[in-house]
Amino acid sequence: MPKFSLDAALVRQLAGLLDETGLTEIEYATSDVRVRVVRQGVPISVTAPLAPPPNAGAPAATPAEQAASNPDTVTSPMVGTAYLSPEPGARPFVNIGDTVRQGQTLLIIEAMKVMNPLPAPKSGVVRQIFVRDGQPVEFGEPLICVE
Amino acid sequence: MPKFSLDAALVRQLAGLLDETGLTEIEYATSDVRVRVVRQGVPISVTAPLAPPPNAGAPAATPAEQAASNPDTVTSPMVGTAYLSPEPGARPFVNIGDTVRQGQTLLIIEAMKVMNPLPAPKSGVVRQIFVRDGQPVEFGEPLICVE
Amino acid sequence: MFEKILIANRGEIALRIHRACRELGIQTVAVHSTADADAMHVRLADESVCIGPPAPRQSYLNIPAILSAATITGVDAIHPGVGFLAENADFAEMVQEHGFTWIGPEPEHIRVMGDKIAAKRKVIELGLPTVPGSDGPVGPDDDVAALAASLGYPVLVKAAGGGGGKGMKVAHGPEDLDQALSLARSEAKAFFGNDMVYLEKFLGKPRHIELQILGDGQGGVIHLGERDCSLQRRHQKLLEEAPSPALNAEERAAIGARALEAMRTLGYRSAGTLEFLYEDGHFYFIEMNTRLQVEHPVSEWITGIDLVREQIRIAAGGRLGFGQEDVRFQGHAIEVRINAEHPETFVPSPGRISDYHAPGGPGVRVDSHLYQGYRIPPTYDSLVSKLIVYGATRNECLMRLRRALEEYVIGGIETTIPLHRKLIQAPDFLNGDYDIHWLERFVAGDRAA
Amino acid sequence: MFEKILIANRGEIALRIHRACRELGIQTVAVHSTADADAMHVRLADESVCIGPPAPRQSYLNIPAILSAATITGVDAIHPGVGFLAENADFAEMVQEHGFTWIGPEPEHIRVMGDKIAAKRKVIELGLPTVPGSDGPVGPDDDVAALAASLGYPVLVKAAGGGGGKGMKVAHGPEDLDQALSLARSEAKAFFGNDMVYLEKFLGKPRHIELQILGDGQGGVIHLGERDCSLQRRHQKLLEEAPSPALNAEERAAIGARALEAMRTLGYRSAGTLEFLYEDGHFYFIEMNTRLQVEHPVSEWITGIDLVREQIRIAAGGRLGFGQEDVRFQGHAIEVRINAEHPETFVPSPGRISDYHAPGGPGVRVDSHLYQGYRIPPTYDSLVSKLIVYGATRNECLMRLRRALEEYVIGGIETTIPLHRKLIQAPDFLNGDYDIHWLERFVAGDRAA
Repeated sequence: MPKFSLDAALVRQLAGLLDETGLTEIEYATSDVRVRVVRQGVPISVTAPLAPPPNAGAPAATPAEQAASNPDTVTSPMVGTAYLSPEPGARPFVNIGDTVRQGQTLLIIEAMKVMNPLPAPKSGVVRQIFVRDGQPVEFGEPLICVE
Repeated sequence: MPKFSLDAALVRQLAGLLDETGLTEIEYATSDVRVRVVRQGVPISVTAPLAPPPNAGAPAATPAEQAASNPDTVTSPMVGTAYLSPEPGARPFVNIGDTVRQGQTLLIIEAMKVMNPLPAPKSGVVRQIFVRDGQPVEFGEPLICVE
Repeated sequence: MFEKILIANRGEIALRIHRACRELGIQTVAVHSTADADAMHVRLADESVCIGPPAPRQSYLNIPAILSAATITGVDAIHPGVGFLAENADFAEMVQEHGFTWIGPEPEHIRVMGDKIAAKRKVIELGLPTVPGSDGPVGPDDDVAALAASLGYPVLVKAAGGGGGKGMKVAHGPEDLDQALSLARSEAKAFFGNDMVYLEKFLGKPRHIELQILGDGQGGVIHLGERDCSLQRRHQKLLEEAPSPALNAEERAAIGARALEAMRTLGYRSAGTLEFLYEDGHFYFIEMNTRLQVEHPVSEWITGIDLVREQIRIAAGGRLGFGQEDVRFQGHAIEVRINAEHPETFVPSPGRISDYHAPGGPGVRVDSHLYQGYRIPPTYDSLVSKLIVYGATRNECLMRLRRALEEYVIGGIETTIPLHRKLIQAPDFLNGDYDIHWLERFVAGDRAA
Repeated sequence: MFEKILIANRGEIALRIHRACRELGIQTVAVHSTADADAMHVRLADESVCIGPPAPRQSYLNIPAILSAATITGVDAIHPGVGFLAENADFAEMVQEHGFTWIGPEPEHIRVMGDKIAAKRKVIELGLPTVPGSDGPVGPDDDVAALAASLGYPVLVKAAGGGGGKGMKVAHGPEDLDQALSLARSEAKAFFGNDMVYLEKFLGKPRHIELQILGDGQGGVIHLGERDCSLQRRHQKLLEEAPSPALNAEERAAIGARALEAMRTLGYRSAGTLEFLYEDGHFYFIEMNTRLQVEHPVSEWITGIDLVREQIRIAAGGRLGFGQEDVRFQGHAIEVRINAEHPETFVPSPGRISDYHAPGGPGVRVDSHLYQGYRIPPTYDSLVSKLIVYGATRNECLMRLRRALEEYVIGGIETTIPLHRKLIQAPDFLNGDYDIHWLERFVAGDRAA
């Protein structure tokens, strides 16, 4: 009988992913092995010092959080104002459904009066645009989804 | 039929991983074996306002609590001082192993300079005496066990 | 000084006394019912003794149990706190007879002030103003009209046997007097089987203003200024402030001087409070509380005097060591009482505290026995926290109160925090323009809204 | 007055500034790194903006990000807090160039005081006492013996390029001087490749005493008395008190008058601190911090002046409105710094707060961003709470500190609370008998024991 070999590193890696993603459970199976890790409900007290925010208790991540954790989502690299077109009244850099090449400008972030073009990190199709023209954005805010 | 062989070391290793990673559950399966370990979160916060008392975390009740919840235990009906004999130097009212009748005096509680005899609530055999002669007792403190 | 004090109370006030003892290097003994075994003051005390089951009569009002606990723990003195046995003169005497020091006034003073009629007679003798009225029932032969005129309208006709608003009629002028008399008499006859009535000056919109007294029983007496406790619902204070927005320095000094004179004559010892109704610049004594009060922290903050520490020092034979001229009034303080009650229906809300976070930062004091995971027993009163804030001016104090209420989190139960958050928006309150009826109307309007 | 302020900081100081803003009716914008999304000040702020990843250079030190956040939220002013960009004169200028008000001193004053040599030259010009020494490197031709004699022994020979104790030698008398010079020169040569040395008066057991300054930049300047910050470990303050147990009223008035004169000449605006070494009745300027300090609450408590509120008022163009004669010093205050560190090894201890309960009751202030369930990120400094206590006397204050430390619960991480509990038992500390080296010895002795 083959000796059971526990892959502790795999468990640790999954535990790390729980932390990173805010999940409470991960089950991972291949034809050979199946691993499930659980971390019980993050205690409500995490949100103690304030009256619970409107979405408190909702176990699911907010849409913004979901979008931000999607690897296809391009998030803002800086605080600033997002512009979808090169100048007021001009046509937008990209529209939903457009095919873009890696490096093509998706939008502009203005910060400190400097216009910073945001290039597409990979080629693909624009599936979603999360921001409006002229909208202030913070660091890490989801901007656009390119699949 | 093959004997079931428990891999205790594996369970211990998974339990260690629970501690290390802060997980509450790990399930791990291969084609041959499936193991699931769970630790329910003991809410430490119940004892928050003080440094944990010496026995904090011990899930079992203290001996005094166990004794107090035993229906054969006679607890103190008042705060005061327990005396095991009618006067200093006299023989005690009862000894361990004695058979007592219902209503027979088991000991005296002095409160406010008044001697209050404590009668046996039922007939039986004295199994344990929890207090020493002259010991201060609080309300509800276990005094004697009559089975 | 004492080495060990027994605290014959529970909740936030027991914790308050524990803190004062620790700061004087005195050991504490907590006595508690079975329902309070996990209470904060029990956990912090040096020793604790369970004195009985949850029912107060069998625990916190159980005199033999408390004295036995004092005996077996060998304490020097007993502090009764607020409520329970704090104004029980017999208990005070028994404490002394058993050889312990009573941290409170002379039992004789507790007794006389505990009887409404004796208290009124006593303070008149001591020169304090009371609500003027007929000295006894007015009969058919008395010149009621002349008496009413001398009291000044409006006057109140009150059934001698009465209570609860029954058999009470207001005459706003001489033309109303006969009708008020006959209505009150017939109601009194119908409800109490006795048609005797009193006459009393009627106060339409008084404020509740009280004066904090501290005496050493050796000739030293000071007052710590007044507290305005007009914000009441069903005679329960919800918010207290010092100084009163209605008083000026002359009025404060005048009533203070009369009170000091009275208390010096009485030879009063320990902390005490003279409660007055106040209307149109006049004070009318209603009662004296011969104990610490729940709202004592506001007076502590504007004077810098620690009342519980002083009570203990004085009980140990200490003198005040300073006079009224040394008492400096500085800034403004407000206490809000946070009760475990629904903020609109006031239905009690005992239960487990799932989240607890007290406000911090400058000018904020929290006296509370709550902690995360604590279970509020349903047996006792609903006061679970006192939030006290201080500011250099009343406006600063109000702004700080607002910010502290924003920070305060008590989860798992209902509390009156939302009511206080609304109160702090009310223009009348912000302007200091309220009397003892104001809060009832505010709460009623709020619920109708 | 401002309508909205951006707080360019994190942790307890960001919360402190938020509280001051709320009490002035000003809205707050919190900027934070991704590691601080759940931080207390972020949750309490009216608005929040994530400005970058955890690394301070990319977030709290990221000037473009902070200015962009100010732009998109439309704030009137920026408060830099303590640390990070608080003493960055370029940042202060950029804030102003972008049309925001800088809540702090003139950039020019930040700049001059940020340069040790320029600062020393400046304050000498302003008439403040500094550590006497050679004006520059002493060469082989200088009459070092005469200079040393004029400074008074002991004297310190110091490598010009040096630091960290290397190339520093003490000469206790003329007989040691030659050897000290040659040793320091050869060490300086070995370590810094430059054998130039300075001469300076050596202070063997100085106290660190600093003076809190507040100016309005319009001629009004006051000081809030001194703080004694001698209890340091590796130049990190662990406990501060005001007033200093070592100073008397004359010394306080004398150094205060010199400092006021200097600051008035400088035209200093906002809060600032003059740091001195103090030995044998003499003060020696070491540096000026042109910002709020962590330990500002002790000065606030003994004077009743809210420093953050005043910073904001002054930045908005307000005048002080009172003079030094109106500043009354009352009572005693102590701050203890509670760090997320092992109390004996001082190893940082970030992690999740499993239990949190702050002390309450009279005379206790807690400035902390902790809450139960909060996770302290490993990225930033370890200060997690400031416990500040007040008493009418130093002894009352010490007793209250002891009691408050008994009550404070922070679970899930290691903190310096146990160290403070030991400190409060140490006779030297209780007697106020300590210098800047005392705590290092206490900690070392403690670990050896």
